[in-house]
Amino acid sequence: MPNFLKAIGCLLRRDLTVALRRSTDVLTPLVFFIIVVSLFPLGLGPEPSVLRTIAPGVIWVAALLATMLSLNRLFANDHADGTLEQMALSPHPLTVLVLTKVAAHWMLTGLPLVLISPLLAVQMNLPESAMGTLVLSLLLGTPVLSLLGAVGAALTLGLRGGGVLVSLLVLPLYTPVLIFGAGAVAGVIAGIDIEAHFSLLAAFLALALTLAPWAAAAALRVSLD
Amino acid sequence: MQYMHKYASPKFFYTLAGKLTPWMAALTAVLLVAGLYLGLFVAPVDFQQGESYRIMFIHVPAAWMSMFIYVCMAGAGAIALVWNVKLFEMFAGNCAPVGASFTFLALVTGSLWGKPMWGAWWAWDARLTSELILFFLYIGYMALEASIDDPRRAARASAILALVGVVNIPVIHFSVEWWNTLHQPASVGKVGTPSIHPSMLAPLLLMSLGFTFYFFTVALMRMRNEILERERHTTWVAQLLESKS
Amino acid sequence: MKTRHKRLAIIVTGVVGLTVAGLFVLNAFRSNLVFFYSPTEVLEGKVSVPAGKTIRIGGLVEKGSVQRSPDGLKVDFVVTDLNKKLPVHYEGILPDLFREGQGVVTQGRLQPDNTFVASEVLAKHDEKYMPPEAAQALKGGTFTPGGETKKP
Amino acid sequence: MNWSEFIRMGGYGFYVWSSYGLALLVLLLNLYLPLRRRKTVRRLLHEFLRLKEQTR
Amino acid sequence: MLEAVDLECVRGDRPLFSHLSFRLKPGELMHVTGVNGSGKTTLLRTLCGLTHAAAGEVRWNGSTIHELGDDYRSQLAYVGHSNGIQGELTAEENLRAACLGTAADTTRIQETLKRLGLAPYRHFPSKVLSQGQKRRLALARLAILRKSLWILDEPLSALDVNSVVLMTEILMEHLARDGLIIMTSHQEIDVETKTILQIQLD
Repeated sequence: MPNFLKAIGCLLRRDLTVALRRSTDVLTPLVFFIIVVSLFPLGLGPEPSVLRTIAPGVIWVAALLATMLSLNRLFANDHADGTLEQMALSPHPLTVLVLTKVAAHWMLTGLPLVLISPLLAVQMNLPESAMGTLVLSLLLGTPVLSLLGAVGAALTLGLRGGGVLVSLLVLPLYTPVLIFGAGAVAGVIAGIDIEAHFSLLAAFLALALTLAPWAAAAALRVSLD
Repeated sequence: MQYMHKYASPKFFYTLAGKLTPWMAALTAVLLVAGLYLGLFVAPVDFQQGESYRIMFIHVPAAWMSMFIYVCMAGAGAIALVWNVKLFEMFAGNCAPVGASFTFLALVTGSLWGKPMWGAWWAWDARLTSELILFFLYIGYMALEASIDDPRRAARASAILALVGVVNIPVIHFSVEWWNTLHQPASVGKVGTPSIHPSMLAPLLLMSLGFTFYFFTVALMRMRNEILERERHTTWVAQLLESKS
Repeated sequence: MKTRHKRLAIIVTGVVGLTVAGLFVLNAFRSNLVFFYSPTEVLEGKVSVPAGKTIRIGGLVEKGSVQRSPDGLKVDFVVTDLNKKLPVHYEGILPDLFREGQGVVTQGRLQPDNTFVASEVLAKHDEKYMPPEAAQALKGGTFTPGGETKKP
Repeated sequence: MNWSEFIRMGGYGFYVWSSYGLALLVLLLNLYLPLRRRKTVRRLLHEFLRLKEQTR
Repeated sequence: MLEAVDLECVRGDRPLFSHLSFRLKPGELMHVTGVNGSGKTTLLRTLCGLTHAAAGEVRWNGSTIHELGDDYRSQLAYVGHSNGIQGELTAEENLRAACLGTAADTTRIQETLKRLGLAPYRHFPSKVLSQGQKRRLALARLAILRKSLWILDEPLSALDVNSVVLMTEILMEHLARDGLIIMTSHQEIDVETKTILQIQLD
């Protein structure tokens, strides 16, 4: 169905254009990510072995928080100006449109985080051997963060105190990704086999890809009611 | 479906729940007293942990209930979402505070048990951590429900959240196998030979059953309040209140 | 696209997604996830432990290996997985369940001389709950837990 | 049956009894809250219906 | 043909209206009036399928709109209180995005913008437009999308006299093409048509 694919392309292009014209929105989470990670050496002292031990956890937690920060951009603007309403009334399945929006969101938040992470890894004295694992774990994990975040963002749409509420709803759901994402990096430093970690991260991604757009679309319909 | 709507009508349910509650409360009391008697006076001392294992009779049923109530909540939420039944919405919403308090109880008694047994008030093992996450999920559920003004919208939004969260329940269940941690593997769930002595299993099951009936009693009481409040525009509520006063 | 076809598409994607997730989980179970290492893994170099990194060692406290200092705060014992033995040194209060022959998880650093300095000792109690006389009987081989007691 | 022994719980009295006490507290609180709510709701509804009668 | 059967809408605990039934045939316009808070917007959103009705159902050509789902939405164009215009995008980009890839040929977009007096702003971001211009841009969607059922919530608000006349023309063209219109408006509308259904909510 070419119509259907055209719609996806059109929406993706629209979201990317809007975001690039508001470039501060895109840059804020990225800068936040860098600042948070840079604060840890200041708080803990620059001891390389200490930094190396905490690096996987710190970078992953910072990525979680940066994603949280960007979630309100996912639907809130479109909700405020009524575009979301129009999207819910379009003849295409809302689930697919939501998935497209999440993809755009990931390209503008998750992907930059992945790309900048080697720099932070150097800052935190992470051994070079762990660099690839860090990037790969973030590459598998950040889409899950965007997908689960979309459910939270859709549920809290237009509520007072939505920003704080969304972290309350979404952060507990992020824990498995955090455990296995940071665990993979820590594991490769300790020299153990981390195939299982990546396997589980991939399983989470498959599960989130299947269920989250559906839940987010249902939540959007409730929020628009 | 039409039968369901008829028997799930708030008016019918209000009277039914009113008749049922005292019996459920009595059953709860009997079960809990029997469980406490067997657990505190009859069950012998554990060969390893001494008397401290008696915390199990509170801790384990509370942990079971915390998960059971979450599943109930998600199930009722799903029914309410699909068939648009008001009664199940109310049931789901009223599960949350009771479930959260059982989760809290499981966490604190786990900590009180952990101190003498592991040497630490808290250990970051799989089960305790999952229970903590479950507690956060309950808090999030209640916060979301509280921040939406329209009760029907609130019920549907939080039902979706509960369904997303229920994916976490299997994570809790299998976390023992996944992480292979400090906490003991499940004692009763194992197929084949239960590794808990019958004299200790009996009070455990009685307490669990008592907690279950306690939960249903409290949920019915809460639902009756909510029905009255939400149906205040209807004539049957007016008639009911007039006949009472 | 007909509504019926759409429903079919939803079901198909759902099944495919869940199957893929399930396959990954199965794969994860096949390769094992570890929470702590055994003495064999550490001593035979199956895991490379960088010096100074905190790790967890799990195993049994070897019978007769526990030596306490006069003030009772310093303890030396041996953790074994019935294959290799790892001497552990610890300063601090031991949990009640710490017993010879019982499971234990210690957290600390491996020293260059293949001894272990623990910063924390956590007892790992097993899943059996039974009265002392039953445990006694179990050791004598006359009692098996659970329903089998009823057998003549 | 020795009561002081029973209270001592083999030295674990504090942990055991605080667990049971907390459980009792939680159970009673969960019972008390709906009972209080019931009173409030009834009072509110009487008021609501009375005012509705008057405005009619 | 759009039908409402025994429709009942509730906002919060407050019942808005109940037992509302009507039938709207092609070429007919329905004008919904009523005081503030009487449920005009809720009725319109219920007819779109955005809001759930507490009881009763909405039918399109005999099947309920929830059964039809996307098939119903492919016949429907809605302009609500919010214009649905993204301020960062230009007028043309906004219209293209509204079509989501279907039937967005450039000439038609240009013609429509010209007719509504928005052609000079074609390449400006929409945030520079005035309230009335934004409203016109939202209504331009109707002309582009070519749907048969138009549901319009206060389409004439913020429009000047000339625009109102222009809009009335567009509405009449749609009715002449056997389209259906449901709208709310505080102004009197002088649309000459076979039938105007008036519904008064209180």
